[in-house]
Amino acid sequence: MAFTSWADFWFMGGYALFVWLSFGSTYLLLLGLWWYSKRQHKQIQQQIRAKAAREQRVRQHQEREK
Amino acid sequence: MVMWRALVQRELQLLGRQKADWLNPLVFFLLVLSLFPLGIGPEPGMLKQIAPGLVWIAALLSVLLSAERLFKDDYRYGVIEQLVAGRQGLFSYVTAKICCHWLSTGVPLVLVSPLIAVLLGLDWQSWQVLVVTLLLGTPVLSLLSVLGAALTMAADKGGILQALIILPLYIPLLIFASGAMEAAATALPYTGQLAVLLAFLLFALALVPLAVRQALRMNVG
Amino acid sequence: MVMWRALVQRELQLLGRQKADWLNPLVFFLLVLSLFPLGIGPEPGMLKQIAPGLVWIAALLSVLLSAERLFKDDYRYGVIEQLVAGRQGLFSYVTAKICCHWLSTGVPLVLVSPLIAVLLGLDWQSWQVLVVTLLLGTPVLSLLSVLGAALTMAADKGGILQALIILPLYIPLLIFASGAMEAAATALPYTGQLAVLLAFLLFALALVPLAVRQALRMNVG
Amino acid sequence: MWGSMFRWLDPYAKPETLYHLCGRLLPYLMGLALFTLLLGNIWGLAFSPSDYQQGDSYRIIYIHVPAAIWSMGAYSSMAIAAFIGLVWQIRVAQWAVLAIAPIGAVYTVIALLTGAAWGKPMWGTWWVWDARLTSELVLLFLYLGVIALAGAFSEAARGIKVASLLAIVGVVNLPIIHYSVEWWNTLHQGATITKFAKPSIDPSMLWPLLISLLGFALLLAALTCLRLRSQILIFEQHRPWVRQWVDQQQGERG
Amino acid sequence: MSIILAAEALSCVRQDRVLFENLNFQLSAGQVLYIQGKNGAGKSSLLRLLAGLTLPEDGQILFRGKPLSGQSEEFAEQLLFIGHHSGIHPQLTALQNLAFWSALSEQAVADPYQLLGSLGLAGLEDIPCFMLSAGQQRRVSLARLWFSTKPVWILDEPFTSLDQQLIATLEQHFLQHLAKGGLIVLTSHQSLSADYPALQAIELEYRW
Amino acid sequence: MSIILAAEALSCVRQDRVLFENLNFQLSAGQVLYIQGKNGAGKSSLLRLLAGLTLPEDGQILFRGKPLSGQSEEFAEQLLFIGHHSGIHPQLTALQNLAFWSALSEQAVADPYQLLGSLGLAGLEDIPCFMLSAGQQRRVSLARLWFSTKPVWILDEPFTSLDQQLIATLEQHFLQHLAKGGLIVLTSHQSLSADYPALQAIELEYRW
Ligand code: HEM
Ligand SMILES: Nc1ncnc2c1ncn2[C@@H]1O[C@H](COP(=O)(O)OP(=O)(O)OP(=O)(O)O)[C@@H](O)[C@H]1O
Ligand SMILES: Nc1ncnc2c1ncn2[C@@H]1O[C@H](COP(=O)(O)OP(=O)(O)OP(=O)(O)O)[C@@H](O)[C@H]1O
Ligand SMILES: [Mg+2]
Ligand SMILES: [Mg+2]
Repeated sequence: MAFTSWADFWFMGGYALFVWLSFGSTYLLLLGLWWYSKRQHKQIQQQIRAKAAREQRVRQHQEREK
Repeated sequence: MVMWRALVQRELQLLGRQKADWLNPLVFFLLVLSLFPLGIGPEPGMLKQIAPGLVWIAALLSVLLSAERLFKDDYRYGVIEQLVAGRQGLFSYVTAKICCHWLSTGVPLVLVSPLIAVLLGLDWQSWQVLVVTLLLGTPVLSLLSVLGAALTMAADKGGILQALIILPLYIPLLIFASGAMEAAATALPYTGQLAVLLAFLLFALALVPLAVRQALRMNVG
Repeated sequence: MVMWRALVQRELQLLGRQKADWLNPLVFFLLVLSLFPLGIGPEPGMLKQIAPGLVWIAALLSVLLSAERLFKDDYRYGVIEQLVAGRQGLFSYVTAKICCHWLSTGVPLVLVSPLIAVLLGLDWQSWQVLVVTLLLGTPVLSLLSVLGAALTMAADKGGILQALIILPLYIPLLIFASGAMEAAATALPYTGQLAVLLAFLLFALALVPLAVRQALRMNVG
Repeated sequence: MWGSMFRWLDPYAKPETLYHLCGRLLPYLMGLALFTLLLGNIWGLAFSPSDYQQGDSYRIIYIHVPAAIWSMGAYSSMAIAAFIGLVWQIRVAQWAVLAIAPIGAVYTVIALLTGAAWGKPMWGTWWVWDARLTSELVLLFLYLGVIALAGAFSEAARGIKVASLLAIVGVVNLPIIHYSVEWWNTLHQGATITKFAKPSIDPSMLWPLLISLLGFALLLAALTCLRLRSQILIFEQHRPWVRQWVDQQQGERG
Repeated sequence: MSIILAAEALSCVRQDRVLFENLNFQLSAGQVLYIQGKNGAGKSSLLRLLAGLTLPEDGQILFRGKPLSGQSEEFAEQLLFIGHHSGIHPQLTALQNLAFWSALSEQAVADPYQLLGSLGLAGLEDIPCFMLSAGQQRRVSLARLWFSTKPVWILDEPFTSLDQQLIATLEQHFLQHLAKGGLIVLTSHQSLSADYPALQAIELEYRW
Repeated sequence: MSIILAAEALSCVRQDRVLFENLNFQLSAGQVLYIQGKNGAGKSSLLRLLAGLTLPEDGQILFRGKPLSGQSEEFAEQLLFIGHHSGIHPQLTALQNLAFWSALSEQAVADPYQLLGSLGLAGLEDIPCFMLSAGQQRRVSLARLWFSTKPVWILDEPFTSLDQQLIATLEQHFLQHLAKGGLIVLTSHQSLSADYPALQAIELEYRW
């Protein structure tokens, strides 16, 4: 352990702003990317389901026309 | 009013589909700004000194270029032709176009202005003046660019003809806007320049939509 | 060779009919250059100092914008589609396009360079270097711009997407070209920068036409 | 010859196989990535000694350097995928381009942000227009260009191909970033760890850095797996197996 | 029956070439004017004149007995013009294009899905139009005819790219419009197959 | 007679929608393939596949018995493709457009004035094409068929905008091409009226 106390650790030898800004924004960005990619994957599955449902509707529509 | 709402909605739908139409000018603006330190050399003192001019020239170019395609598609696919034949909707169509153009190019420039301030090393006071000049000036830029786009709609010569027509009209704007920022940087009063910008804005607001409508009619006839 | 001659001839006919295609970039170049003294303030000392960068940024923007429409018409009217289906003429078509683009934008810039020297107060020596860098650099600008135009041909997003894509690739060119001019202005040796420019040119000349052909094919497929 | 050399890869180039392979690899990769990343960063933040010159601000190195190096690494892998996709017409390689681009862009933003946050205490300014910094910014623009170009087309498949071409052309920027510190005299640090023969850094600082480097690499792989799955679904959505799989997913969830 | 649209001694010049001279006709409610002629005879030019997009070289157009020039606004309010170009923005979906035109003509579309479905575009309502085939795009453009209440229709080659079935549907719709007192001016290189109650045909000659 | 162009189990997907599946045909010299179908059935998509502009989702195209993918250059040399768009630059004159296409296909036009004259464009040879009417532009584009020596023609709705007389001329020219051992693939919504020696018709169904 390079620091004597938690306060010391958070203080980072006077560079707290820069160090925590860097680490904070990095993890925020990475989490954001992870969340975005996950959501995209889910949305695509939803779209595929919606499309299948729509095709079914159109087919029913056409059969009724006939 | 209902009609106008529907027209604005259509423009917003188009902007939603063609995100590049408003994202790209923004990125272009930032790119042009970052070209200067590369080409001119990165000494902060000099950069700070020429920053007002740079920001305004870059803003002008990006708004100008983004307007270029504004009417092209509608013209090519016969929308404008049919609008002119039907008359009554034309004016609403023009004002909707102008509003949405400003929303999609002027407003984003104002929003990224803090970033510009960091890149070019502007101080707090200069940034405030920058925001005010952008708020007053970008609507004028939009109005003039839309006029240029309408005039060159059928000419099919690309954005550069439009630039030639409109740039001379931009020059007074450029002078007063960068003048205000320079004055602020040297702690001189700058309300005079801002008043002039405001006058430009009101004047353009009154005349340009009519001129645009006329330009569209002529281009179809 | 006969085919290539006929293709070049067609491009020249198009340039003859659409004079704006080569006149406008030139005027745009001069206009942008004259915006700077207006926006930045006309002190000669500062202008001279930033002149190399300015000239190159203006050249870059005008070549870039002039390339935008290069393939649009041919694409829209189905020419490229049919060329790709027929294969063998495509490469000649690409090289003819590139040549004529340089002839119509790069060469005029070199020709007006004395005027620029007067406008920005360059001395004899700097002007010479300017001409050499323009001669070496504008072909690279043309090559890259044509590549940008080919990539974005079917994208239907206007010139700004092309700018976004190609500007990053221009940056090395900008740095070395304005570097050479700055070195000359301060009486330092500048052959190193010129050699790098030459290397860029040869590299681009070897690769870009192939990439353009590929881009056209993909845009149709 | 090329054909036979890569024959063993063929089954993995089949979208369905690859989709399920990625799905199976994902948890392991993600777990490993998180573990190494946290290990390296906590070690670096709390346990390694502070620098005699830079004090504790040097700890930014544990994200700055991995992010910077892998922003370039991601670009190279994207360009390689693009090349394979275009030359041998392997579609999954083309899709990988779009999978990697946003990750690379985020890594680049991280490198820029952390660099800026490090530059303020060290050089007294958030940003200077020096060659290393500028070329890294250009890398960001290249990523954005690839993403924008891919999205600019009506037919997504066409957009990907064109964007792949751009990705390949943009490779010229990589050596510029890497050698910028040698070619121009800049503020930015020269090579310290990449000089393998004689690293000019203390081992107690080096170990956490290497572990963080590994962490960022694993994270890149994990995110690529995740995003590639989405791409496969997008481009294969008319296939029966996709329909079946999606239905099955819904069925399992109830 | 009163005459709604009439031409008096109309002539048209393009590129210093006289396309037609001294053209006269009179159209009242329920009538079709079918303009024929070879390629380049001047059919489209005539339609653009009638729609008020260009001015005639000589002669005049009368709307309800008075010259068009004095009442172009009133005429425009009664007019639906579709030229060679479809007036469809390719980036917008069929629904969005319909909404645009219905807002401009201030005529609401009761059920756009149903309308598009009846034109054979079921399932393609919310796809950008550039992804439609040539004929499908044309169908979106013509959908306007189904909700428009304007009496005067001027249509330049409305049958281009359409398949036989849709041409038949369209002609049935023409008949309905005429029965309601509408009036149609159209050109086509294909012959009309429905049974029009009052059809005037004008054959323009290709003059050089 | 040997088979020149053939399709084996061809299928095409657009927007995740299967347009056609398992399509087979065989074409030898002197034959016409006439593709019919409703708007949006996939006719244009099929022609673009055959022209090598896009790749089929499944199945393959055979040229002289061998898969197209291995010999696309050879095939392209034998091919003349005209799609929905005419391939005419509107800023160039008819003559200049002809010169461009003849240079590209390395086939000289003996007397372009005479050729354009015979297509009814006498006097319009040196006017920029955007000043021509819709049908006249189409004629300039089709002029290529008169000097081309390529055996395989792929034409998407060649009759659009043409008047009846030119359609007849064009069909006569088709017959000549077939008699010389050529091969034509075309789509049209108008029925063919000439008497073709060997006509294969394919009807694509609109599937949704
Ligand atoms: C916005 C500012 C900065 C940017 C864009 C940036 C960018 C980069 C890049 C791209 C690399 C990877 C180079 C390679 O692998 O070839 C790198 C490495 C590195 N950076 Fe930065 N940097 C920035 C600021 C800083 C600052 C302020 C420091 C420290 C004072 C720093 C220290 C380092 C170190 C030590 C390395 C590792 C060098 C090596 O071993 O190769 N950077 N940086
Ligand atoms: N650029 C495109 N992108 C995506 N889908 C398309 C595109 N063009 C056409 N399609 C789809 O493919 C289907 C077939 O189109 P295609 O152009 O082949 O039809 P077609 O038979 O030629 O019709 P038409 O008679 O109207 O010309 C259409 O239903 C359309 O939805
Ligand atoms: N934009 C234009 N500028 C100048 N002249 C034109 C223009 N458009 C057409 N013309 C000329 O006017 C004549 C008539 O054109 P128009 O488009 O009216 O013919 P059309 O009867 O509609 O033919 P088509 O059946 O081919 O559509 C043409 O011969 C052409 O030379
Ligand atoms: Mg016409
Ligand atoms: Mg079609």
